[in-house]
Amino acid sequence: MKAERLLTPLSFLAITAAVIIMPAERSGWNFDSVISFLTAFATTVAIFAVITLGLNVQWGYTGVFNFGIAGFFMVGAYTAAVFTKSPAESEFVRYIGGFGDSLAFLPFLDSGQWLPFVFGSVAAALMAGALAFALSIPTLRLRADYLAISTIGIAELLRAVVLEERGLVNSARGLIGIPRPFHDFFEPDDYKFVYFGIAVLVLIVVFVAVERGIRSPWGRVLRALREDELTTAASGKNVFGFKMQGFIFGAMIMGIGGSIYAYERGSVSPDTFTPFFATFIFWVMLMVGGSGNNRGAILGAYIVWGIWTISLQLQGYDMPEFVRSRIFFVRDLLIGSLIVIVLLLRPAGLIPEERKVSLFIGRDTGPRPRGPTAEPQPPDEPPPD
Amino acid sequence: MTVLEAREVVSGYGEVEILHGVSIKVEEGEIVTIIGPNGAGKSTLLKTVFGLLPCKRGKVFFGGEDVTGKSPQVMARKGMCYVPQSDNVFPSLTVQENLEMGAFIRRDDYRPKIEEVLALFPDVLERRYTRAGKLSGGQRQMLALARALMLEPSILLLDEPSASLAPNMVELVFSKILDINRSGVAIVMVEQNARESLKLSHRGYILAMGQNRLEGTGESLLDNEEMGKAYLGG
Amino acid sequence: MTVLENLMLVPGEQLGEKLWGPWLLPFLVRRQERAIQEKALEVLDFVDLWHLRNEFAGNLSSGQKKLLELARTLMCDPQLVLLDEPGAGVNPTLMKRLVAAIEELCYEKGITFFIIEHDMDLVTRLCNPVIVLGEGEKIAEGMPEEIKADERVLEAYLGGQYQ
Amino acid sequence: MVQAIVQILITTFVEPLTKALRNARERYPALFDILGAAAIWLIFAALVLWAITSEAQLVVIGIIVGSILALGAIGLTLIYGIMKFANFAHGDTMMLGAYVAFFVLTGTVARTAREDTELPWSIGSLPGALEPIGKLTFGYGLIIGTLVAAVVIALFLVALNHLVYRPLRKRGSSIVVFAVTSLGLAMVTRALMLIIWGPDPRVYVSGIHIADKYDLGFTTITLKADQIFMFAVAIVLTVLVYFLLFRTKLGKAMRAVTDNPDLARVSGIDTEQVFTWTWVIGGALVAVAGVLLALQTQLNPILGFVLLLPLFASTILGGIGSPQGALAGAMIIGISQEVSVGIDLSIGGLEILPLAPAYKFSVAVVIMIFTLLVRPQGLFGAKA
Repeated sequence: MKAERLLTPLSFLAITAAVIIMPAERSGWNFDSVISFLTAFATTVAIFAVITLGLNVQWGYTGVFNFGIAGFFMVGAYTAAVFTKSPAESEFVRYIGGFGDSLAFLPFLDSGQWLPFVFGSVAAALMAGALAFALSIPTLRLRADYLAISTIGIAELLRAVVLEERGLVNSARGLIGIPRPFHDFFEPDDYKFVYFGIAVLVLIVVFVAVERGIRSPWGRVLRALREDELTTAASGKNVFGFKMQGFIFGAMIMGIGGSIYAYERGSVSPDTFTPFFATFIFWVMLMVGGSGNNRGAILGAYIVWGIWTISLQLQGYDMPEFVRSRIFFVRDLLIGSLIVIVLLLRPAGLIPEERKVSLFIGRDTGPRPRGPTAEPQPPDEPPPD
Repeated sequence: MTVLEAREVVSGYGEVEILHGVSIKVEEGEIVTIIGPNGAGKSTLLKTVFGLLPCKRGKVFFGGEDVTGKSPQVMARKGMCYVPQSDNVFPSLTVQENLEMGAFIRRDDYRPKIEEVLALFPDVLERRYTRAGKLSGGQRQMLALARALMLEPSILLLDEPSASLAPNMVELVFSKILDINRSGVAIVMVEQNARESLKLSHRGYILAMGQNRLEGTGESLLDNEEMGKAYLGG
Repeated sequence: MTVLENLMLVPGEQLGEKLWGPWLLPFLVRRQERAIQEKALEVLDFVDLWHLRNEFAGNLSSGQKKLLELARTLMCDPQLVLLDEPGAGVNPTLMKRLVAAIEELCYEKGITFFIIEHDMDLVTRLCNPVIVLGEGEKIAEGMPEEIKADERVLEAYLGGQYQ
Repeated sequence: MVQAIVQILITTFVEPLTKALRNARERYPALFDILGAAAIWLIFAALVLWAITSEAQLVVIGIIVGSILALGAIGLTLIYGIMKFANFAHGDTMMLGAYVAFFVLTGTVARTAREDTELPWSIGSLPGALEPIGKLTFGYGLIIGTLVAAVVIALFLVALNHLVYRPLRKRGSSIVVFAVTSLGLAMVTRALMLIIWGPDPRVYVSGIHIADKYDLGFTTITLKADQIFMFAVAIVLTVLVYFLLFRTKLGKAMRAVTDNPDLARVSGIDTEQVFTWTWVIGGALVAVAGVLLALQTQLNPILGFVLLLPLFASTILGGIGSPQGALAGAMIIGISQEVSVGIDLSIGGLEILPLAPAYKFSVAVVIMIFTLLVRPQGLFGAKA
């Protein structure tokens, strides 16, 4: 029992220690490089946590079994890239749109790129939402496993389109040179901290928005239909409508996550959005952290990305060539085994779902409306019939 | 000789307890009917006896042997068969294959037994190579009975054999049950149709609230003043 | 879902059920939530489930679930409540509570009840006009005492030849 | 705002449409059933007719691919029908089977990611093991390798069943947990292949394979002896599985468990034993399918996941739990995929759908989603 309770803080501490000590040791205890490593690490965690929050809305709260996260992630990243980049100039780089500079006709935008950044994220959210809307009509009524297979198929189909349609988004070569928000205002060395701030800000905004939504009557309906669609329908709720809203809301969050990913990297390429990397890892994050819990989703992103990063760090150590050359595959093995072990031994995740009723009222308010009854209530009923 | 005995059985689904100590006894060659209001725990009792639900307290004896907590496979091997209330045939298997599945655990040649069992149910025999999913409700019930007979059981547990059947079919099913019983098989059945079932039973039990309420011979229960109250009321 | 949440789910037209509600108008949503919660707690108190308000509904006994279902119907201020076998699978203690609750609602709040039940005790105690159905037809209608004396009713239940 | 728009969109477009569809489906269930099946069959028939006349070569390749897919899909459909969950690890297991055969044949493993090392002895060093049989490109060594792979994969899956799936089943986990677990196992399997054999593609027999020309009267096709072998193996194994399911006691028990697991248990069928046998049969079939696939294309760890979608498409199209359905579905998917490369839908000089080879697998996805919409129980599925 006690060991159970220690599991969450211990895993958190172990990961934290590893991501600090390993780069420190490798850089010869160079403090600056450790800090910049940690910043990059934390930025990625924040970005992936946003996407995991989107998945949590879909799976953890609405019960929609989406195996096509890669699709929404990719749509978000590409939309943001296309909206903020300047139009294609070279013959070798071809993509549609490129609206980034065309907004310069608005005088107040002339100085910097702060609006295009927000603009790109909003567009990413809208595009991902629109995709979810289009998908939900045929697929959302399907059984959970059919839905999973369909969404994974659609995500792959989208990736095939991106790869194959040369005029669309530069196919396999991807897009580079995506403008990074506020990049011109800061020293290149400091910029990583700024972007970390931006990522965390986005994460906080998304977290608050999701918490508010979930811990409200809206979320209550979602959780109700996740548990029992028939009874929820009997309470006069439009089950399909709410399911669709949850799916679209989650997809929009994934789109936002995709957009800040694109800004952070400065480039996007279809190689990133494979089912194994871009879908599976978010499921691992959510399952490890605990589905149905937003803090769990963030913790899961931290721990899983920590393991991912640490295993990459191992490459720098002195070790036999036959291990070193396979370090990437060992990492896949680790992540794959991790989810199987978690589902076998701790299916609720590190932080299980909370029993909070509503954000707008406390968990337990006030005395009994008609005052306490004469005799104290028995703790529980006698054996039920 | 007592074939089956359940002593103070406590059981239920998961945390919820439904039976709070029920005892029944079945002698060799008897028909015993268990009646009671909805939620009294009749079906739960059958499932617990057959090992489909864990028996939390109490004992089940079969042929003098303690079989508490044994799995359904073991029960079937020992000669106890169970016919669930609904979904009691394999719809995509033919009638013949359904019967073969009934004899799944038999190692010897069961083909003569199929002929023998089918002879008992002429209208199922006619449709021997049709898929069971295409049979009518009454025929399915017959097939389910036939399937349970494939193991030559010494006792048969029937969960509401007359449920959702047309009245003439009910009569037919009950007459078949009587036939089976005459061939020496003890029968325990749970029924809603109290009047008809008690008429053909040797003895009956009335359950309520997961406890024994009344017990006696079929006629005595039918005549009993309290019977009306117990069956109609909780 | 906890018992309390089960009840708070029921009222329709909640502002907070629109996703923008909790984001843009938190104060209004909060006020509405408080009102709904208050009502839910009152209803829970009424059916004597108040002490179980934070329990998961799945962990309740079947009798308590019946009470919860009754409570759910009360959340939308009904004029008429249909109950299908409220007495089935309810133990005597809970049954007393249920009967008391129905009586109070009926006589004090003026809610009409339409109950399908085969427990004669409960029927005699609660219902004024009783309709007896048998084999898809109405056999009798009247006050409980009349019904109990009715030949055909007795026959339909236990079979005339034994009476 | 957005939500309001979505709400309006739902109420004006989606709801009336789905409602009308649902009403129609409720009123004329038989009609919809027939229409759904007929639509799929008709589309397919038209496609085949058109394809045979114009692209006979592609159809033939499609049949070969279809027969390979069929072996994988039969295993998948059995597991899906009996264990009631979508096994996302099936494609990678298929590739693992191909690699095990490769290992048995050549004894090769990767020393580092790009360098190989060979074991001192392997089946390939037996006298004449690599000598081509007749016109085929491989010798009896590969056949031994395939048999060993079938056994190894069957044991591997049985071990996974005992270590992973059975505990999950005991806890009463949902299909979602099973699906995510199997996806995790898919990743583990792929990582194992990458660790042991490295990321580079491999072949069983290198060199140029000569194809024969066959004159069909209206057109000529080229076909390798290996491909005829693949088709024959697939058909023979499918027939064997059919006999197993419909003529043997175990097979009937498997169908019984697919129908109604609870009743099967009540009848005294040991369902855990049936599950084990299902993994054995599915594993053996998928290992053979993997070897055949590697003969047709190459050995490559990443192919496993790519195969998953056509496999699922075949399974769903044919109807879950139905082996003959899986065969028909796999043929339809295989032919459609291959023929799609030849499709050049140009209207009035405007190229609207230049189907590139990369869209091969998208064809499977589109067919699958269409099936789920029109006839979710598939072509051979009995239950609505």
